[in-house]
This record gives sequence, structure tokens and C-alpha cells, in this order.
Amino acid sequence: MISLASYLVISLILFVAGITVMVARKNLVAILLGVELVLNAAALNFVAYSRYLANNLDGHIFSLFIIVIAASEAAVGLAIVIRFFQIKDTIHVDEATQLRN
Amino acid sequence: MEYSVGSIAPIFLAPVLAFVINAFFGRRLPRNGDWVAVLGVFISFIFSARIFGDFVFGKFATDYYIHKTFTWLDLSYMDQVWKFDLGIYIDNMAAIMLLMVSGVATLIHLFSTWYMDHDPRHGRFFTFLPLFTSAMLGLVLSDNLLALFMFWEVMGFCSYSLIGIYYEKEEAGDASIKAFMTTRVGDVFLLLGIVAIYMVIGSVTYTDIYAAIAEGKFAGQSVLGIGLATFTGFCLFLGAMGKSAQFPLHVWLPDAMMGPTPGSALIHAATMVAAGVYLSLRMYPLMVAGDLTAFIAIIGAITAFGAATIALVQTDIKAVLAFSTISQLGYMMIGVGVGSYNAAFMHLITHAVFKACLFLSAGSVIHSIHEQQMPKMGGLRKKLPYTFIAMFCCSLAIAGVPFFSGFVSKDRILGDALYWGFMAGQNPMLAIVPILGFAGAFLTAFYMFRMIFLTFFGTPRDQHIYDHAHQEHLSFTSNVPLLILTVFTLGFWYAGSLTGQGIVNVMGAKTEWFKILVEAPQVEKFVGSEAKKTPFIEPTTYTETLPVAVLDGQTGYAGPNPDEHKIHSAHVIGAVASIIIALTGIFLAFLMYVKGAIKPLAPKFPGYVRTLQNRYYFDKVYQDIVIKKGLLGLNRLLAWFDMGIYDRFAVDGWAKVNRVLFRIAKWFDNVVIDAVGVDGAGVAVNLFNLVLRIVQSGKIQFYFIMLIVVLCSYIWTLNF
Amino acid sequence: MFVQILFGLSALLTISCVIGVVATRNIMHSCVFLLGTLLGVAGLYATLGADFVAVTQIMVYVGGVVILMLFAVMLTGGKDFVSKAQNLLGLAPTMGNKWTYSLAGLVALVFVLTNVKLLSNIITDAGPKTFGNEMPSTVSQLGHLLVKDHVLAFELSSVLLLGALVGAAIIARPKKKQ
Amino acid sequence: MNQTIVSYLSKYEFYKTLLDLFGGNESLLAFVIYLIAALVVILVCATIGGFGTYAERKISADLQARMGPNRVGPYGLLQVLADGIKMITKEDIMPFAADKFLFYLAPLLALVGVFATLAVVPWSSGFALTDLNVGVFYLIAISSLVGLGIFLGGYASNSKWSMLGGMRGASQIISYEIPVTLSVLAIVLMAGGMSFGTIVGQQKGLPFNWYLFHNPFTFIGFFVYFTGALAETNRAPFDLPEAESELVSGYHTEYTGMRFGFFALAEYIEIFVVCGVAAALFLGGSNLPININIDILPLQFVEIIIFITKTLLLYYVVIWIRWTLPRLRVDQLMSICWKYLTPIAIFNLVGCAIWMVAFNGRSLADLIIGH
Amino acid sequence: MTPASFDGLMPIVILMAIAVALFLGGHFLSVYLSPKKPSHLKSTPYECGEEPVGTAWSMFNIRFYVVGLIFIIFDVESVLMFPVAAIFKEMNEMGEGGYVLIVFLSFVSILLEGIAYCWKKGDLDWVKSYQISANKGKK
Repeated sequence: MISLASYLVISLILFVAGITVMVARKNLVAILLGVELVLNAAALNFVAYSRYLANNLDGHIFSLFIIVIAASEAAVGLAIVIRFFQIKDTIHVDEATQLRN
Repeated sequence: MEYSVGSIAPIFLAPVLAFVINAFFGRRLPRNGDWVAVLGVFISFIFSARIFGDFVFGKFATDYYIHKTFTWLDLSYMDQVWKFDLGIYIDNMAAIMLLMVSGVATLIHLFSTWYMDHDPRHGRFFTFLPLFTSAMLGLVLSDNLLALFMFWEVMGFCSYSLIGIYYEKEEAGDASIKAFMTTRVGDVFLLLGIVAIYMVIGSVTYTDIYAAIAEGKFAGQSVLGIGLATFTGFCLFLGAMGKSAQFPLHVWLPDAMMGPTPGSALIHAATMVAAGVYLSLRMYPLMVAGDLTAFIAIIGAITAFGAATIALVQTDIKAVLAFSTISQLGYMMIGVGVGSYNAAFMHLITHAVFKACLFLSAGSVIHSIHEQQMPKMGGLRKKLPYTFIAMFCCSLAIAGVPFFSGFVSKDRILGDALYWGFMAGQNPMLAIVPILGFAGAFLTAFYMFRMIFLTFFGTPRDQHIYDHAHQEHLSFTSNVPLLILTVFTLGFWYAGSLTGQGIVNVMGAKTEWFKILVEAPQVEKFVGSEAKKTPFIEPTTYTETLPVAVLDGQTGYAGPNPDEHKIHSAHVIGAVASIIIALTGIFLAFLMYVKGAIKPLAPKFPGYVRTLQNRYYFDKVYQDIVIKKGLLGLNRLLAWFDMGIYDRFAVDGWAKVNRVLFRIAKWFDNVVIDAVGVDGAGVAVNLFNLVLRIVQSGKIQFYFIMLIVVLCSYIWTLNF
Repeated sequence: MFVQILFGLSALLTISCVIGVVATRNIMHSCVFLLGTLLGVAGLYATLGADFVAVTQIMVYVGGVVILMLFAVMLTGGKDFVSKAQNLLGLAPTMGNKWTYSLAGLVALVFVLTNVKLLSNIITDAGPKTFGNEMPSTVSQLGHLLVKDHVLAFELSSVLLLGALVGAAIIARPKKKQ
Repeated sequence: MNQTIVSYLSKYEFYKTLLDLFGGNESLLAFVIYLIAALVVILVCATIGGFGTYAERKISADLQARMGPNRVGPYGLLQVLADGIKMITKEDIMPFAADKFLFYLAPLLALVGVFATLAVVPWSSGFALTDLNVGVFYLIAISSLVGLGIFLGGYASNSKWSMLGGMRGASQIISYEIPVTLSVLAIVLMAGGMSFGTIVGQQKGLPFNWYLFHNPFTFIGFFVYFTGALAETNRAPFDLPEAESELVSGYHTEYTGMRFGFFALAEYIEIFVVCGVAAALFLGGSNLPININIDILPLQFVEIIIFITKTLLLYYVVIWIRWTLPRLRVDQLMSICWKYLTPIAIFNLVGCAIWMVAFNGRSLADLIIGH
Repeated sequence: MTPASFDGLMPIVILMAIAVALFLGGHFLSVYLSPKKPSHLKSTPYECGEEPVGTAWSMFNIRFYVVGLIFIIFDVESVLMFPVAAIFKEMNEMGEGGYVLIVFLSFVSILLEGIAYCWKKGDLDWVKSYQISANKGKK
């Protein structure tokens, strides 16, 4: 039978990939993409725990709402990226420093 | 009589509701819905008055407390329990605090309806004010550090919005950001402390923490080589320092004057600054367990004295009040430090009342003459009689004149400090605390009356302003709140024993009902306090035992103190000394600014005065050293890191050769190759993340790296 | 039996596509690999008996988020994007270079170690647990949870989505040409 | 209850013998049965898809008083084969500017998306390949892969026409997914379950038990669903993504040979699937239009025939509409989706919910006839 | 009538596998059978015989994004509505129909607010509102 560890390892891989994308890429869209990966890792963990450790479906509810929030986050984030592009004509993340100081 | 949730929740919910209504429909309501705000806060005042009555007038035993919890987040599985409970925790202290906060807030709201009338930001102001109040009430009601931290942050945000409410003014924006960021420094440590506590005892509820202290759970542990109690206590106290503007982190409070005056009154009198003291009072056993009391006392003394000296030379009426606030908070911290628990709390209350009154009076002065600089005022006594009465009484109170509240509380603190510093056989160096305390008391009396005399007495220095000042008439919104608050600056409210015996001892060297009702939590009582915790929905059952302690009027202190007489004599000395000091200060001010018999001393020490006017160059130091040097150094490091390392080698020839292999195991082997080169970044991150929390470098990804690295290092350091 | 196979396939898809996401140089391809990853994760959900969550994953991500991301890539295309996609030059500046990847690798490594430290005891004391071949329906239980225990979250999420819709629409709305 | 073909067959004797044949390994047997069944289903669908093109041309010819294909084989029946061979033997051209990877991937995505939907189509009460608890929902979800494939196809071939077609296709498909989902939601709310087994099982018996006639809201809902389904499959009058008169051939302008064939196959099978779903959700699916309560193997084939008949009728309507209605403009398309269909669908949803509570889930006919 | 088992997921995997196999098979078949006479002219993107100008991967109109945005929000809301709809019937038979109806309607009402907002702001109409903002009041 599949053990909990295997799911955790996969979600760890997802999470680390998300971190890598978020840190390494300079493209705002790519960074949002990394965020999606990280959220997926978290949701996967929730479901795995709710099957292996808990005996209720709260984990499913959690991951449902994670998906919901990820969707709205992507919508708003991408909207911001698009507006940013229209202003700056680039989506290089290091250009996004209006808030400095 | 049973406390269902319905009888407690409105205290918090009514202002929240007012906030929601104003936030969404404020524009459409008449008068931008300020009456909604007043109503909401007034409702919470009614409910908290009920609770206050039940708790104070001998309904329960002294150590009775309500504790209702409900499970907020349940992550527990099989045998392991991971739970977060939120709940309500009301004991005597909380009850008194609730009454104070809601009452003062009600009056301030009432005053604001007059003060902010015809103001462009009227609606916005009355949207944030109730939210602010509700956050403070929720902070008082909440039964654990986590909820406290949430409300703490909400208050931080509200103060940010209230200070920067005239955001088109440059300095307003700067001040708001400064307040936000400075308190943030403390908040970070506060959060660290909370997390550490949770990691050790698995709960952040007050009762559990007390029980853990009693069971000595904190004893063995140590973080980063420091004892755990010391570490957590220190973190929490740093949070309190940030919020209630103690010595290194006080710089935000004077600038917070940019907001409208009632807002300042709410921030600096009742709510926000009180929160820090409240936290350190709640966590008093932890402070004791971590032997932080001496540290707290010294910080408090430095703050009390230093702020008083700065206040000597301020010319802006609100700035004087601001620095006096800082100084009074210093006194409260002294009280916490020297272990006069209930006196410190009492000073919190009394100070809240008279400082709110002072600010509102200053507001009414400013509102009537549209001028904040005292040198331009003078002789306003005739124009603003009621304001004058209020402000005069409050100044008497804050100066510590007998029969006034300030005397009752401050004198107790000073007396205990005297005992603690000289007679308790402590390290003789600690005698500095009472000395600084008394000096500060003297200065307080002096500068307060300097303000009074400059403002209300003498001849108008600027005839034009004087002529255009409106004559004040008694009106329900403008100056009745002041007078109500003035009534409560009288001493006997706090001095007398309201619980059973008549009003005694108006001199108030002893403070009966506070002494009886408010005592430092006896942690032993909380061992196994799960029994007292009642679930959120069921009505609680409470002990109907009559407070024996109250009836025969013995003090709430645990056990007979061996050197009771020493304490008593210390108090007598303290009382006499502080009376003399206060009167001298007032008299000196009188001679100097009314009679003009003594020339002001300022010209004699120009350098020192300049130092004072520049507030000991604190802002300058922060600006130059921390921000400029630190941040620029960091930015230079970053720039070197980006340019020198990322981009110079980016176009290496051989990168293309093994790009294919590279794409598959890209980050893998690079870690091996460049671990050394990049480690510098990790170290730099750890070094600079404190600075970076204050100021942003603007690089999202750098924040992210920082986040991860700090998180990981934190997890590694406390090996749980 | 079949569960293991499904798990293997899904894990294979997930991991290979994740490597694609991280390693590819074309943002468009990254998005497509992300699609593969999400499908794989949906498969993993299925192996966990979470049928509804799995399908939700497909519905929201594949049907919505990925398409939205592709749109966003198209809308923020510009010169940089085109030149990259036509492989005129190698790794496009916005897709990072080996040094950013090294830094990311370090951070990731630190994180992995920390996680291993954190998870080790959970994994050990969770122990093996075997399930039958049944996949009972989670839908009705989820429905009951949604309308009973988590009803507040249910309603609030709609408010959240409304807020997201309004906010994003305001941000993304093109300028009115008078 | 989840009636998959395996669990259905397991009631019969020969299943036991087969099981012995496979050494008692149920999973393996199930795999084999599923494999065979899936191949059969795909064969059927491919044939139907193929003959779809033929039928389309014939019917259009009839509607326009032409002959239509009549050279290859009797009545041009073998035209399908000819087309297939032609597609295979055509040179497939890779535009030099194209994004090769996605250019290959796009048709595959469309194909996978469509084939995966076939898994839950309720051919009959027993012979549905599988019957997930989340059947309808799964079908809606997985079919959105097709839109993705279309978009990627349009993008990858890096031609103006394809790009326009792809963007149009994607936005149109996702937009019309909303009314479709909402009207399906109404049916789920009626049936109290998402699995096709539950939904079809609710509609046993005489036609007025069909959800089409259950109450006025579902009656409207059927048309909302059908319109949305037309748009989701890019059929006229919603065939903007491949509008041959404005965009040369839309998203598959640059596609030739086999890959174009896959797109076409996917499209035709998808039409078949959505018609089948419409039949199953609203027209009683594979139920016999009479109340009988026997369960024998031959009956299953009758049910299959009934289901396919209903489906093909809808299929004919689709083709009919194509040659009847003119194509919409883009703004009309969007306004129809967002300003008419979606509000109507929400109205239906609320109406169904209220109807459920008000009349305790009884159908209109039931109320009229009453007992 | 057996309860659902993981084997029920088998056909999906099988069908996907068949799809991939069919794709590859068809591809190789065409590679075998089809003629290969590539020429530059053939492999230029079709622009009605003209020389292709620039690339098609240019920026697109933001309306597409707005549509996608509205879509995803509605998509997610419908996803959340599915389980509630699925249990609506049994709750109704248990006599709690009113409660669920209220929950459901309040959810849907917020959905409606969203669409009403977008309608009013003109995000729903494709061409008009962005260009002609002046006479938006009329129509």
C-alpha cells in the first residue's frame, strides 16, 4: 500500500519546485506560477493527512478552499501583472520596486 | 445572573458593527454616520459597565475570572493534540480595563463629532475610530496571546490610518509609516515570543501559561543559550516597548501628532499605548520568572526621565503632551518593574483618563484658535473657561498634587520604587530608578504647568490670534466630555474602597479597592485551570462565595509581608517627597512664566537645549545610522551580489556547453558548486533582516529568500 | 493493485512535469508543464479517494487558472517574449540564469533539510496504514460539512470571490478611449 | 450504487468462469473487460465521428438541394474511408515559425480531453464504462482540455489567423462553460447526485418523468444547456474560432494531415458526447419510455439503441442548426453568453431549488395527475 | 450493485492511454505514408499568399483576459455549489430544505451581485463600453 511518506515527498518536491521558480525566475507570471505550485503542495498535504492521520474530511474542505483562494489569487495577481506591464512595458520583477523606501 | 456570550460579545461586536456600517454606507448616512460610531461605542460601554459592576462591587471572590473558550482550529490526530482555542478571559483587571477603554472612547467619540465636524476626512475618521476601539476591547477580552497579537496588529493598522489620515500632507504620511514600522520592530519579537511559548507549552492561553510557569515548565528550557523564560519574556517586553513607546522605540509617538487630536487622544491615552503596559502586566509572572523586572524598571526610568526632559523645551502643545505620555508610560513600566503591580495598572487607568482629557482640551484649544505653538497663545483663560478648568485639573492630576488621581497612583509607584531601590537590599546601582523617577516627577510638574501658564495665563502674545479665537460656550459635544473626564481626575474615585467600606483615606497613600481587586496573578492557582474553563456556548457557573477579603478590608497581597513597616515608611516618605516635589515644580513654573521672577534657564545651556529640541537626536540617529548606513550597506551588498556574481558570470562560455545536462539537474549541482559563494548571502540575510523589516529593499524575491531562510533558521534554533 | 499503478503514473507525470516547469526556458511551455503537473496532482487526489477534490482541481486549474495564465502570457508578451519564443537568443533574461538558479537551489536545499527535520517524526509515528479498494463517495459528506460545519467559510468564500472579481476587473479594465 | 460494466457483468455466470480463467485476479479481469469495452466505445465513436462528417455533408446537401458526396461507394458511404486515407497520406507541414512542442501537443490535448469524457457516458443502465460519483462534474471538467488544446493549437502555429481563432475559441469555450455548468447544476440539484447512474435512474418510466418535463425551469434549462453545448463545441452559429469566411480556417489553419484529422475527430466526438449528455440529463437517457421492471442482458442493448437514437436525433438537430442559422458576431456571442444565458441559468437554478422545497421534489406531471 | 472502487477509475486511464497511442500511431503512420517535400514557401504561416509580416505572438486585447477573469470566478463558485446541490435533495427529505435553501440562495445572490457589477461596469459587452463610453448611458 502507498505510504503517507510518498505523498509528503511528492508535495515536498512540488513545494521546492515552487520555491525555485519563485526565486530563480524574474518573470512575474512565472512567479505566480510558482505560487500555484506551492499552494498545490499544501493542498495535497492536507488531503493526504486527512486520509492517513485524521478520519474526517476536513482536509478535503481545506484543500477545496485552498483551490478557491488560489484561483482568486491568480486572477487578481495576473490582473496586477497585466496592469504593471501596461505601465512599465516589462514584467521583469526587479522593475517592481515602486514601494522601496 | 449568568454570563452568556450574548452579554459579553456586544462589547466587542457593537463597535465592529459600527465600523462595518460606516465603512460601507458611511457616505450615505447623515453626518457620515458619526452617530453610528458613538452609538456603537456607547453600547459596548453599557455592557462593560455591567461587567465592571459585577466584578467590582463584591459579587465574586477576588480571584474569580470568567474563561469561555471555543476551538478555533483543531489539527489534532490520534494521540497528538494540536488545538488552537480562542476565548474570553475576564478578571478584575480586564473588567476595569474594559470600563475605562469603552468609557473614555465614548467620550472621545462624542468630542470628535464636534471636533471633526466639517472636516473633509470626517467619514474616514469615524470609520477607523470604532474599529480601533473594538480592537482594543477585543485585546482586553481575549484569553490568549495569539488573539492579542491579532488585535495588536489591527490597532497598529488603525493607528497608521488615523495618523496618516491627511495623507496629502507629506509629514503625515511619513509619520504614519514611521509609527507602523517602528512598532513593527517590536511586533516581530512579540510574534517570536508567542511562537516560542507555543512550541514549549503547546498553548498560548494565559491560564495555561501561568500554570506552566507554576509547574516550572520554563525552567529547564533554553533558547540560543538564554533561559526560555528570559527569552520569551524579553521578546514579549520588546513588543510592549514598541507599542507603548519605551526608550529606544519611542520615536514614533511624537510624530503621531500629525493625526487629528481626538485620534491622538485615543491612541496616546486610552488604547494603543495602554496595550503594551497591559501585555506586560498580563505576562507579569513570566517577567518575574525571567528576572526581567530590573531591566523593565531601568528602561521605564530612563524613558520617564528622558521624555520629561525633552518635554521641557517643546513649544508645540501637542508635542508636550506626547512626551508627557511617554514619560508617564515610563512610570507604568517602573511600576511593573518594581513589582507594584496594581499601582502600575492603576496608573494606567488614571493616566488614561486625565491624558485623554488633556488631549481633548488641547484639541479644543487648537480648534478654537487654529494654532498649536504655545508661544503664540496666552491669556486664553477668559476665552476658553471650561477647557481651562479641565486642563488645569488634569495638569494637577498628572503633576501628582494630592486629592487628584495622578497622585494616588504615581505616589504608590514611587513609594514602591523607593522601597525597591533602597530598602529591599537590591543591587545599590538600582537606586537610580527611584532617583530618576522623582526627578521625572519634578520635571513633570514643571513642564505641565509651563504649558498651562503659557497657554492660559499672562497676556496674549499674539493679539490677532487671540481676537479671532471663538468664545467657548457649554455644549454637549464640545466640552461636556472634558468636564466629565475632569470629574474622574479626582483622587477619591480610585483611592477610596468602593467595595463595602465608605470612601476612606482621601489622601490616598493607600488605594483600597485597586489593592484588593487587582493583584499579580498567583500562578499556583492556575495549575489545572482546565476545570475553570467553560465552553463558549453553555452559561458559566460562578462561585458565589462572598469576598471575605473585601469585607474585612485586608489587602489582596498574598501573606503578611515581613517588612511591611519598611514598605509603609517608604510610602510615607514617597508621599511627602512627591507632594513637595510637585508643589516646587509648579511654583517654579509659576515664578518663571507668570511672575517672570526667574529668567528661563534655556539661554544658559544652549547646547543642552539644542540637544533636547532635537530629542536627543534619536530620529537623526535612526535616519542616518540605521536606515542610511544599514540599508545602503545592504543595498551595496545586494548590488555587488547581483552585478558581480549573477550577471558577470552569466554569459560564461561553458554554460552553453552543458546547458542540456544543466537543464535537467540545474539547481542540483549548482548548490554543490556555489554553496560557498552564496553562503555569504545567507549570512547577510540573517544579519540584516531586522533592518530590512523596517525598510524595504523592493526586491520581492529577496524578501522571499529572507522569509525562507529566517523561517528555517528559527526552526533549527529551537529544536522542538 | 490498480491504485499503485495510478499512483505511479500520477507521480511520474507530476514530477517530470515539475522538472519541466522549473527547467524550461519558455514561459508558455512552463505553463503547459504546469498543466501536466496539476493533472498529476489530480491523479494523486484520486488515489487518495478524494474524487471531488480531484475533479475540482481539474475544473479550476486546467479549465481556469492555466488558461488565464496563458492569456496573461499573451497579454504581457512584448518583445522579450517573442524573441525568446523564436529561440533567437538562449535563456531569456526574465527566465533567470544559472546564478539565480544557484541561489534558488541553495534556498530549496535549506528548505528541504528543514522539512525533513520537521516531517521525520510525523512520518515515523504515522506508520503504515492499509486501505481497501473501496472509494466511497465524498460528495455528500463534503456537502454536509459545507452547509453545517463550514457554512460560514462557504458564504465568506463567495464574498471573497466577489471581492476578487471586482478588484481584478477594476485593475484589468482597459482605459476608456473618449 | 455505482454500476460499472464490470460490476454489471459480475452478476452473470460467465463472469465467474472468466474469473477462474484469470486465476481469480479481479483487477486483471476488470482491466481486460474495460480495455475491450473502451476499444469498442472508441471504435463506435470514431465511426460515428467519421460518419458525422459524411452525414453533415449529406444533410447540408439535402438542405441546399444538392447531391452531396456520391462517388465513393454506394451513396458515397465510403467517403469516410477516403477522407481518412487522404488525411494519413497528406504531407504534414510544420511552419518554421511555429512552437514545435506545442504544435505537436495541442491536438493530443484535445484528443485526450474528448476521449476521457467517453468514460462516463451512460450507454445503458449496465454498460456504462464507469459511473463515477462525480460523473457530470468530471465530464464538464475534463472537457475543458479541448478548449486548452484549441488555444494552444492556435498559439503554436504562430499565424495571425490561427492566433485569432485560438483566442476566440478559448474565450468562447470558457465563457459558455458557465451556463452549461449552471444548468447541469440545476439537474444535479433535482437528482440529488452527480453520477449519471443516479440522474438517469431518476427518470425511469414514461416521458413525463424526464427532467425535460420535470418542471418549467428544467424545460428552459435544457435549451440553455443545448445552446451552451453548441458553443462549447464550436458549432455554428457559434463557429467563430474556425469561421472560414473571416479567419481562414481558424485555429487549425496551419494544421495538415493527421493532426488536423485529430482535431476534426475530437470535435465530432465531442459533439456526440454533448448530445449524449443532453439526452442523459434531460431526455431520460437510456431508459425505456415505459415502466418495465425486468433486468436481462438483451435489454441492455435495447437501452443502448435507445440512448444512441436520442443522441443522434440531437446530433441531427445540431447539423440542421448549422445550416439554418447565420454566424454571430463576437460581441453578440459574448452578450448572449453573459447577458442572456447565464442569468437565465441562474434563474433556473434558483427556481429549481425553490421548486424542490416547495413541492418536495415532485414533478409537474406528478402534481397534475396527482395521487 | 457494488460500491465504487478504485477500479472504476480504470477506464479513464485506459481511454487516455488509447488517445495517446492513437495520436502517436497516427503520427508515425503519417510519417511513413505521407510525402515529404518541405519548402520554405510551404512552411511560412499562411497570410493569404503575402509575405508574413512579423510574428503572431503580439499582445492581445485585454478583453480576453477580463472574460477569462469573470469566467474563473464563476467557475469556482459553481464548483463550491456542486456538493451543496448534490445533498439538496436528501436534506430536503430530511426536512432541512429551508435551511439549505437559505444557504444556497445567499450564496447565489452574491454570485448575482458579481455579474450585476460586471454588467453595470460594461465588462460583459465585448466592444462597446470600452470604446464608446460617452453614450453608454443611453443603451
